[in-house]
Amino acid sequence: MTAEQLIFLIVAAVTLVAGISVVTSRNLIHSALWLILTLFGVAIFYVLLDAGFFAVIQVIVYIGAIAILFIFAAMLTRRVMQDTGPQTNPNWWFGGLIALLLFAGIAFVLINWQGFSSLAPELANPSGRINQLGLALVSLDQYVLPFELASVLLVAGMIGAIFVAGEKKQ
Amino acid sequence: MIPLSWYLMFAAILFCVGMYGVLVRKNAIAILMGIELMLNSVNINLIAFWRYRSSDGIAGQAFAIIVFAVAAAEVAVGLALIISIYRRRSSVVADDMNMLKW
Amino acid sequence: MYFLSDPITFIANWLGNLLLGWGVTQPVVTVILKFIGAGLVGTFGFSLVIFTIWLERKLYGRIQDRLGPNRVGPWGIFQTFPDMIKIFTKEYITPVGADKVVYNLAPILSVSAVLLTWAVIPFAQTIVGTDVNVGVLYLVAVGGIGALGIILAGYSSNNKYSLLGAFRAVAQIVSYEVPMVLALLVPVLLGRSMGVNSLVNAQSIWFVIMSPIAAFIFFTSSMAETGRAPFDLLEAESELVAGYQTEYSGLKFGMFYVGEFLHAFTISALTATLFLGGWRGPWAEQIPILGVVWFFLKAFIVYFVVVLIRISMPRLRIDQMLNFNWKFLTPLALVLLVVTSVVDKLFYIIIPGFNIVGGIIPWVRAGVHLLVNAIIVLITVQILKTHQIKGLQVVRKPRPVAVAPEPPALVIS
Amino acid sequence: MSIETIVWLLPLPPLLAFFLIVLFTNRSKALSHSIAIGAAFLSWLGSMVVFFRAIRTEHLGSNPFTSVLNWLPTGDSWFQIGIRIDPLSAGTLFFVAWTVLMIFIYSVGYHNFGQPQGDHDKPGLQPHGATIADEHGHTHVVPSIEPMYSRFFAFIGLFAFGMYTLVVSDNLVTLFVGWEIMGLCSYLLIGFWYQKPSARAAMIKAFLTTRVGDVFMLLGIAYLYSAIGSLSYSEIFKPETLQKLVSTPAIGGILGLSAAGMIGILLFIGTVGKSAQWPLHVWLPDAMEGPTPVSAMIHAATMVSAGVYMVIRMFPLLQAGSEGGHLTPAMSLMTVIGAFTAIFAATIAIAQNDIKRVLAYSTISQLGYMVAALGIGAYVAAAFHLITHAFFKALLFLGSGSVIHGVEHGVLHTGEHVDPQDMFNMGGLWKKMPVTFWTFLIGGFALSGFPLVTAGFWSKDEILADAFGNGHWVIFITLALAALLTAFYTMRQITLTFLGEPRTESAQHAQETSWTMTLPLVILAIFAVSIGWAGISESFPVIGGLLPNFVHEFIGGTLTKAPEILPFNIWPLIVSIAVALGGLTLGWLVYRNQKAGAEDPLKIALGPVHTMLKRKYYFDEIYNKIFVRPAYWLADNFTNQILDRGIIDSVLHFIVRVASNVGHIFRNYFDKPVVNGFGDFVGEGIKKIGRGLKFIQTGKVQQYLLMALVLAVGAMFYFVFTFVQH
Repeated sequence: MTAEQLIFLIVAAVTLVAGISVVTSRNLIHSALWLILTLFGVAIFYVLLDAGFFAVIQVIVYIGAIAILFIFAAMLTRRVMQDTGPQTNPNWWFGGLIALLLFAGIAFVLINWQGFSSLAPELANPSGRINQLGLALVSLDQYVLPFELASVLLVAGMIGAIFVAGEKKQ
Repeated sequence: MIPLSWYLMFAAILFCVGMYGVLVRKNAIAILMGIELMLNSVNINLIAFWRYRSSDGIAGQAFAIIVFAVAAAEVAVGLALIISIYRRRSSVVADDMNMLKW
Repeated sequence: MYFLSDPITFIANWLGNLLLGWGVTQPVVTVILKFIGAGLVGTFGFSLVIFTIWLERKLYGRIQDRLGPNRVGPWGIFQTFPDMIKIFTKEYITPVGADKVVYNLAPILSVSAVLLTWAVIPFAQTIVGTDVNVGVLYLVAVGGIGALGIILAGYSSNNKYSLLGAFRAVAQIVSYEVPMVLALLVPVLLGRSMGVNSLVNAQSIWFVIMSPIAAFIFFTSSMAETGRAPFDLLEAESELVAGYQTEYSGLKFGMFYVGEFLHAFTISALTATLFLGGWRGPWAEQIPILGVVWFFLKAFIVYFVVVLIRISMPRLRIDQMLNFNWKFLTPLALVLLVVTSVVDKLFYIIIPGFNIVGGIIPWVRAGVHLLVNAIIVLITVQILKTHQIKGLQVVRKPRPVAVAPEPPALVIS
Repeated sequence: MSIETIVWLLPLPPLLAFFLIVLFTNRSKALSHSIAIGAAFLSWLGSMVVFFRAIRTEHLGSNPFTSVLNWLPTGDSWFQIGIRIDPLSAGTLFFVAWTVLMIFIYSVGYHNFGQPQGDHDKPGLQPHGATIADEHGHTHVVPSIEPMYSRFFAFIGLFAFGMYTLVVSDNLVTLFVGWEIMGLCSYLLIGFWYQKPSARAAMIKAFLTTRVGDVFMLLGIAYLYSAIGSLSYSEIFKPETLQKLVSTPAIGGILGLSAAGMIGILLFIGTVGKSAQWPLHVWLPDAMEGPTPVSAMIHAATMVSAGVYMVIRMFPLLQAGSEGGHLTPAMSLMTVIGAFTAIFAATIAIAQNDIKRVLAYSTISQLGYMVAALGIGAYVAAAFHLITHAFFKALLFLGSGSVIHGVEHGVLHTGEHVDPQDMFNMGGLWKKMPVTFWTFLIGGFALSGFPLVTAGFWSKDEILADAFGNGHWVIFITLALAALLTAFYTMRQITLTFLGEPRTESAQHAQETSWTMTLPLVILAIFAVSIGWAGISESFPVIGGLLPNFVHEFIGGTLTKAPEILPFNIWPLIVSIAVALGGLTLGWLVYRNQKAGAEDPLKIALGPVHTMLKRKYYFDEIYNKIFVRPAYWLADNFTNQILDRGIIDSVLHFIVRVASNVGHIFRNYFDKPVVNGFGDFVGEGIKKIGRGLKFIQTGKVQQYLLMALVLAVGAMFYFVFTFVQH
């Protein structure tokens, strides 16, 4: 059990607990906070996977923006009555069963996959990764199209959100 | 060293928890949170596969970036919709929104 | 490594060898050293606050033509200690119906956000927290967490005013984050790297000279980020009592208070590192400790400007503040970013054309960038002027004026 | 301008005049008539140039002025049309040009150019005079101008074009084109006053009867073309083609005729129709409904003579196969019809009261003369008589027109309601209209063949001499009798109209017509006299050698072998002189003192025969019974009732019934059950399925997700168990 594995297990446990509580907590704001904790966990995982850039991006994008959005949404749509009743719809157990089945299926597939327990190869010039990623995202023969599409998507999302949720001043 | 399997299993579990949240939670915003969890697990998978299988290439990371962008846009639009529905129907429960036009 | 020139690394190496001596494996040693380093930086941060609080209150007094704290210790330098003691002893009151977990979590978050930035700021060439190659992005991320803390405080204190205050604060912070990030990109562009330390190394010519506008935008938007000075809408006494801090008392309130002051000093430190060349100064490479001196000198100069602005500027209305951001800062930042990147690219394409001596190329580049920035300033001023004039042209109907009757025409004709 | 181009251009001016008048200038009367007369003058000038050039060329017969154009592509070769001026066409061109020009000038006066607009004259009716007030204030009625003045000139212009094309053409097709255009113009001009019902009936009658003749003629032309592949004269009159035609038997071998005979007869029937010979003569007297210049030009000078011209042109074809004097079947048919028509028309003419009808019948009889002359082989005599007849017959008609005009003037003056054309209302006009009288007298004497002086004598004498010379006794006697009757009715006409006392008030006030009408009369009179001297045969007793027998050797030249000159014989001469003088004196004696309102002495003498003659042997009634009635019957009850309603309609009704039944069956047993049924089945089926699946659409988002997930997991397990196994 190297230090790294130890850290992995601790963080994994914490994140999973947070994940489960996101799904099961009664208070919406609490589930938002648990979500933030899970996102932190995921960020740490990225660090473990030697993708520091992604960890920071994860923090900025998810925690910095999306989590806050969730909290905003939770507050805007808060009404006392809502938080009391059972937070799950009637046939919740069926959902759980299906989720478990899904997990079993995925696990089965993964276990049978030959590369399942391969170990991490040595990472060449870790510092140049960001440069390489940046170039890949903008160079024509690689990923410029999805990158541009993503930007268009973001703009469209923004405009859409403003239009849909904006106060119609009649 | 941490084998790839750990990451994959962790991601799978997280994915299923998110799935459960989406299927089961009554509140629309909780459903969105479930979706966020699922997207994050997908991202972990991507980065894990990048790191363990093809760390010389850049495909994994590029796709992770795209997933980030899509997730952000999805949440923004999702929440906007939910808020506008809430404003009209003063309810955020997913089951109440069962008509295309009201 | 000579002790005098670079004491901290000297001590660090000495300690490392000591631990190795005790048979601790290398990775564990680095971990321990990292922890010690972090601890040092944290306590250093808080101690700085004590000094800056005194400095600020002294400056307030002097500017408002009064003495400022002078009772406790010579010139009142120990005044902050009684304040601290007072705050420590205050009673914790948690409001009824408050969400306890979140209520207690909020102050921790907002202070930790500010402290986290110090991990990245380099005091001297060798003395730096951790040299992360995505340092600048890290700064932005941490700024985000600060916003989170405020919102949780506002929510959890189960008080309408604090909720409103929190919303306003977050709106302000989130919207000012945009121009700040864009302005941050300019030094990254010029320095060709995201690591804060490599940026400082690249600053043979201070970036403030290369692009003063970026410095201005970064400075103002980070000021707004802290919620002080002209933008201190968050706890505008007249309107929202103390904003999101109303329900807090005792040490939690102290946490917020310290967080705020530290945040003010942090932005001046950031401005210093990113735009004024951080620890760069004569002989800084040779004697790292000298770098620290230069760094703190610059930081305090910028801090002085911050305090000056805080005292002299009147408070902005919320629509003015938002308009200023969305209608002036963000477009300006976008234009600046685009223009500098294009000019920089063109510069490196055209420069081989002129056979200039290698040495002065950076100076020429700086000159070009300065020129471009000047042009942008002129244009923005011109636009503002035209906008301004339009504003003024509201012509009111002339009011009737009493006029004396003309003298009767001459009788001669 | 070579002579050929002039000949090409001869027909053009009248056509241009026609179009100009019709399209542009029919508004102004002065401009229209000047255009028409100008065109006629141009053609006249061209034909005079051509005629004098033709006279001067040697052996025109063998090398005529010809030029040919490719008109229609017939397979690899071209169907060619062209112009051909040989002695015969030169002669015809001469008299056509003169008569057409004279008639154009005459019709200006005839239609009262310059007179005021009629009070209530309607286009399509004869002008009824206009009341004007002279300087003294009292009003009197003056003849009014013809409302459709320029229209008249347009039509006669078109007619002139038709005539010229016929004369100058070198093949049967353009001849036939000219022939048809003249037919059309005669139709248009007879019915000029189309508001008169009698005019309308006359124009249709004229057109249809000539049409009957034309059909046979066209058959002849077609047969000729199919036989020898070309229609131009130069081709037809080659000896070997004639030989070929004679040798090949006619299709159908009717009466054992040869091809030449068959074609000859068919073409001759066309002439019978056109020149109003015996069976198809009924239309000519009725054609008198048209204005007098029309009757003069069409029914005296040009159109009817065109028929004879065509037969003369085709003489070599008709004569082909006759050895020596023996007549070919076509020629014998012509002689019979020609002689019979001559005597038949003459008998009717003596019983007519209308001045123009007398002349119409005299034209029929004279044409009969020419046909008979051609039948017995007297080629030159027939052509000579054709030319002289054209002149004096045009003169007589125009004279009668001027007489009618004068009497009408009197009628308008006195306001009497009397028919200006009836001879018994005239009398004693010689004092009122001296010029018309003298020219009419010359024309009459030329017609009746007054010896030595008039042209008529010389041409008729030629025919009688030939008949006598070639030993055709029967023909000689009938023609002599016809000549006697001709002299008699001419003198009857002259004495009734001019001599004696004026029998009616209007005759009392008749006036001489204007110069535009009398000038043509004088010119034609000159020709009526002088043209004769060109044809005196050398062997004539006293004056034989004085003038060269120009007509004989010039016109004779058209035939490849010139006809031989008969030795002079005194008997035919004596007979013709006796007949002429006898008829004249007889006519004068009978009608010398005819009183107003008195009976016609001839009617008293002949009694019932006279009424039969007056009623034109009831031919109109006979034709009406034989042809018109059955045609109507055929049209009405046969084709309409039996054929159309009976058979066709019933068949159609039957088909309709069958179709509707079939449709009904289709509708009820196939369309409804099968097609609609299937459609409904599909519709209902889908609706049921839809209803079946409705429960899935709950509207709850998460249930959809659940369903999707269940399927996904199922697919995954399937995938896992099948593929991942190995």
